[in-house]
Amino acid sequence: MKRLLLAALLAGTVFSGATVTRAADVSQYIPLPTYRVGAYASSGELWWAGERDYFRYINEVEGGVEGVKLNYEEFETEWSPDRTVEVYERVKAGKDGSPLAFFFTHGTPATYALLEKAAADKIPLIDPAGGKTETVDGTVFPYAFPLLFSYYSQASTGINYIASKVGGFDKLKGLKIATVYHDSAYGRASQPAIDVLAKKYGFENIQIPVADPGNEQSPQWRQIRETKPDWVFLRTWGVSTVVAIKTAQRFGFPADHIIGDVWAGSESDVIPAGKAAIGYSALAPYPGGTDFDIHKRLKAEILDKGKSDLRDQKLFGAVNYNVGLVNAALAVEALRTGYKHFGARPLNGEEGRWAFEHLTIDDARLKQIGFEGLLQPIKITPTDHEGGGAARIQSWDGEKWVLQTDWIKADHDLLNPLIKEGAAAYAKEHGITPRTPDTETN
Amino acid sequence: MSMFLETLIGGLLAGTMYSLVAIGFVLIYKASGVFNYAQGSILLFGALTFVSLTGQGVPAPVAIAITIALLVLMAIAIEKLLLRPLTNRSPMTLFMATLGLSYLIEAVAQGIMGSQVRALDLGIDDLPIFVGDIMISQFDLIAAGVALALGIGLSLLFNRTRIGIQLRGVADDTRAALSLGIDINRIWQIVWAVAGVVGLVAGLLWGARQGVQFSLSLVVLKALPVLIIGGFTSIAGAIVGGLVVGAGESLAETYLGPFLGGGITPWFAYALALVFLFIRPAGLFGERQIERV
Amino acid sequence: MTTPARPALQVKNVSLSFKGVKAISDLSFQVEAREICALIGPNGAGKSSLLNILNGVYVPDAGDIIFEGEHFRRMEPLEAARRGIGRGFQNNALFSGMSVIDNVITGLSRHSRLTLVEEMFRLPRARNEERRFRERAHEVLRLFGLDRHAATIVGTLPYGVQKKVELARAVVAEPRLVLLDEPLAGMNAAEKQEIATVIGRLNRDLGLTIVLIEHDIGIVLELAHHVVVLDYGRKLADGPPETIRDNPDVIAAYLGSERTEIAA
Amino acid sequence: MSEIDLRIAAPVNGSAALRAAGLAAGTILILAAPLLASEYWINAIIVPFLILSLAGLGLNLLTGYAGQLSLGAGAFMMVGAYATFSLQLRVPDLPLPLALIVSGLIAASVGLAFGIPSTRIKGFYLIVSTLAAQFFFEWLFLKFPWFYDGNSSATISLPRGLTVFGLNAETPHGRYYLTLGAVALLTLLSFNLVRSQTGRNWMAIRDMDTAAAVIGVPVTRAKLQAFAISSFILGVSGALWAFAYLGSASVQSFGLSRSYQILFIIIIGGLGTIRGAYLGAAFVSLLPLALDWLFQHLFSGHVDAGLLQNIQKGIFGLLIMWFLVKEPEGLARLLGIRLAARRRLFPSSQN
Repeated sequence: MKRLLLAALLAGTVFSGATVTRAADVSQYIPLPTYRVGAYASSGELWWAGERDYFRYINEVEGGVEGVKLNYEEFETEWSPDRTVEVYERVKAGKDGSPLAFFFTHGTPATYALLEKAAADKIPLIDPAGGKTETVDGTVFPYAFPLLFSYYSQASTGINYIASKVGGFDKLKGLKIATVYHDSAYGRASQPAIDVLAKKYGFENIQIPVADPGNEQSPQWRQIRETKPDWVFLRTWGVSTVVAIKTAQRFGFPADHIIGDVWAGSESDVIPAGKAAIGYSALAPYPGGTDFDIHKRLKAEILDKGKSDLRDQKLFGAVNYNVGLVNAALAVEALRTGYKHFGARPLNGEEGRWAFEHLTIDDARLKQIGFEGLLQPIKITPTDHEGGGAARIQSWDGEKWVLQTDWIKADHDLLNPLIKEGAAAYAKEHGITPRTPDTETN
Repeated sequence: MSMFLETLIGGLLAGTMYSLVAIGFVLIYKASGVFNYAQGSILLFGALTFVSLTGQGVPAPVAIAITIALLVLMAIAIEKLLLRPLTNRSPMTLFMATLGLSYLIEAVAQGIMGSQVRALDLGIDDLPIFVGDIMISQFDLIAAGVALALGIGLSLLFNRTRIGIQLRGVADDTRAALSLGIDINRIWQIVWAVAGVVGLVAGLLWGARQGVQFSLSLVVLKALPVLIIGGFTSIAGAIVGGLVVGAGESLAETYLGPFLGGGITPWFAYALALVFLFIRPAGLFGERQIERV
Repeated sequence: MTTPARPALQVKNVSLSFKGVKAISDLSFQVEAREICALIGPNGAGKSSLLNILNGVYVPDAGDIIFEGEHFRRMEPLEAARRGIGRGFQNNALFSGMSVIDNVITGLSRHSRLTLVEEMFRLPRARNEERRFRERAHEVLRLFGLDRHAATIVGTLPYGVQKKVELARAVVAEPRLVLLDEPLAGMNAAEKQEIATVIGRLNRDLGLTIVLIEHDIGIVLELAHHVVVLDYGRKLADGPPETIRDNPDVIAAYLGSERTEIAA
Repeated sequence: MSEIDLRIAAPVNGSAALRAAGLAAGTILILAAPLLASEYWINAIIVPFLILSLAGLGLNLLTGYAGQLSLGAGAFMMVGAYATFSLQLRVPDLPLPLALIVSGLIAASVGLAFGIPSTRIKGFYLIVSTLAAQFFFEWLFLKFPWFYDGNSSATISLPRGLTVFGLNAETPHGRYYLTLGAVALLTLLSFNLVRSQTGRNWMAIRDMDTAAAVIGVPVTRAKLQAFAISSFILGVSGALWAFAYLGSASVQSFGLSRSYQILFIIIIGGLGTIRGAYLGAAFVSLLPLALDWLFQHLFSGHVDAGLLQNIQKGIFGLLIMWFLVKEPEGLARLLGIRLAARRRLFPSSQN
């Protein structure tokens, strides 16, 4: 046994970086740092299935992006930032002749860890509906792309939805809105936004922390029963979401007045809560379900031909599966924009940045690629790396997520100054001179 | 005043859920001096096996029987392959061996039964019942009953039955017990099996509360302060420790929390344990070895 | 000898009990400077407990200890060591993870005047203190014939040799009083004789005051200048070896026949 | 933990010349490493390996030598990292090495404070004070924005990047030499310390603390020193982990799983040995990658990726148990026996 182990260790030292360039048509290398083991495997597993199925569909049905095939490869990280950093270092030089056009971080802690490294290596970090909120300002963070929906937009869209339910923004005055948040950086990320919104609309903003892992929340929900808020935001994830929903039922708080955030709105957050979750709604930049055109195409071309990465076909169309689909589509459309500009050959980091900063998907394009209703219209610019900032609302009826609204846009004029201010502080502290995009040439 | 009472009672009942987990640790530490880090993974394995079986239509009682059988087999395997070669090694080495064991059990559980989250309905709907205007969770009440029943059952096993007396002999001094011809290996197998079943009970109750998923094994963190307050070697200590930690956390989060910004439960439980240890350095019920030099 | 200096150690009306069980009751005796005083008595007579009181491991319920003129209601272990009270243990409390030489050098730790920084950077003061300690330790190891075991891990040595190491560790720091708990137990006859002569020489050449617990009456009579007999925590007899040998109570206590009234 | 562990000290004799040559060759190799190894190997494997070894070294002084059990390594690393961040942010003209030393001292004083219960509590129960530290600092550094200068991600990263006396150390070489310098210095200091009176006092306390007190070992002072020095080294390694390896860190980078990892490193590596920390850190950093690479090449594509990862985790667990059964004293002893065995087989090779 010892010889096998020593051989493994020796072998480990050899593989370091010998990239062999094959003469055949070079494909765009896309590394995927994934987690299929540990506490987050339940949501991760479906995410990677969504990504791999779509990439496979692009390669085998559409013959690649503008003819360039996608060479995607998986690396296990167990959702730990230092393993993701190790994977990033291993792949940043590219593979088989193709440089990295972008790097999916698949987790906000990893995005924080890689922020400066990727900026120095000029490789865009893609972390849709996550990332560091200040990085929406592309002038200070050229290589960070929190696409679709920032943590500030979550707060704003949530408030806009409540306003629509209570009959207008003026009705918000005097309301009590409590936020039960997981006591971590993730849980606190949208607090600055909701403070500003509270000042503007005059509702009372109550913040209630839940210590990790959050499997016992009676004190928190007893406080809610005492203060009697009108609405409750859940900024939780994993176990703390399930326990929050169940404890809410026990303390008699109606589920249909609880709104969960992006990462508290998947099937695995509600199924364990059983009947207590009926009526619970969540912000959905990634709507659940399969009645979208792309799902029909995937069913025919991938699922029914047994080519899907899904272990359990019943989970086709689950929220986390659609997360993978949408993220993959964003990457493909960005690459397409890049290939049209720089030519159909693998892009490097800088070209990738240009591609993402000129990514526009309007309604017409959404219909063509079959993502209408699943992905919001998006327009990324050098100064706005979010590009969308809208989400739909879906509620759990005990069996599946039911879409309640179309895309509700966040209040960007209110949020942008907040983001600019944060980005400027970071720039000053780290001695970065914000770029002036309109003067740039390419 | 009713707010205080409700917080106190709610905390006490929640504490019994911690005791359930702590009892599993006490059993194994008492008999084999091993602080079993893998207890969380065994708890997860039990709950996951049960839910997977019932998921495939196996009736609950049969599923329970199969799961217990698997846990007993696992206990025998652990004793044979891991404990026997490591007898009278330092507690640190044994602690680390159980870390390796937890990786293996989690890998087997997730590998075979998948990592998807599953609901577990024990038929106890978590609706509150009111005593005056004090709200008590039906679920926690039943969990407290189960914990109490388990505690009494196990102390009966320990004190009344023949195996129980042998168990306590082994716990007191393994070498002495060996010299009296007590079959240590069989005893350890029994202890690990019983701990596995206790883990299953805890796993089902916690699973019904938060869904059967990988982070079920994190519930071990809640048991640590309970063990430290109650002492590693006594089941009564595990129950009392659970009540103290449950009530302490609940009261602290409600009354102390607002001044400190909330979310203080994790470190508060250990601060509480530290205070208790200063009074009794081996926990409330743990025996403190007399320094014989 | 010149007029005897004040007694090295005085034990006055000391009592000790464990949860009600009387281990020592109202014991008084004194040890003259530069003498070997032997404590004898059946097992459980409170001999080891008395040593533990003198070393501060146990706290007596009552009584007074006077060591070199100073009164102590209770002794702290560190305080006892600093004042030069050496100790050998019954079931040898050696540091099993360390080598023989390291065990013995640890006995010198109360003489060490080094600071952490000097040790970390091995400054000259540290290097020569280390050298002095090592030389002193080797000297004592040679005295006990243990030099060839210097680098061996203590746990691997036979019981008899371990007892010698413990003795070496007890005397290495030139204590003013040494308390030895059955130093010769577990040794064969030759070793017993060899170590008994070493103890005798330590007392004669270095004037070391020794309190000795020993069951072998032959050794006691050969070595001790003064014998105290304990039984069930009470003093049965106290005097030179010859008078003790034919004291009826002592014989009764040892042989277990019915005891006459205990001398006041 | 005072049962007798049989340690056969592998007699390391062999001629001095042979060893001196080996040492020289080793140092040259270590110093020239950045030129030989690829950037990936430096940034992703060697630098984290060195920092984990340093953390293991720190914890080994406390747990391996002084016998005081601790599950708070993560907390003391965290204190070091956050202290360095505050110093670099609020005392800009203090050069990084000095900031590391001051942060180490801060971590040492925190370690001292959480070491006080050790004077009264013994054995397994002592983990309570270090666990209290672990959860307290995880809460403290998240709850009060002052510690991370209020940025929304609650993460810390050096304001002006890694600059040592003005020269930019952001490059792989810079990170490597900064880490190597700290690790080499602290290893030398620890090596001297464990060979000195303090080291012996620690081992005496570990093996039988009552006897140690009676023969004059200042038990309380030595225990608190062990906590302080161990926390100093852990604090420095925490700062290096946050800024020389990760670049930016948060409370999660130093959670309870980090404490388990460091404890695991010194047990697998070898308690109460200096080289144990290095062997343990190698086991922890290299083995998962080797397994990953091996499986990637043997099975990828044929076996479902999820199953593959779980099998890998299971094998890692099996290896841990197998190693502990084979050599409960850890890799250091396993290596020690191998060296001694080879010397017996080739006695001629000695002179």
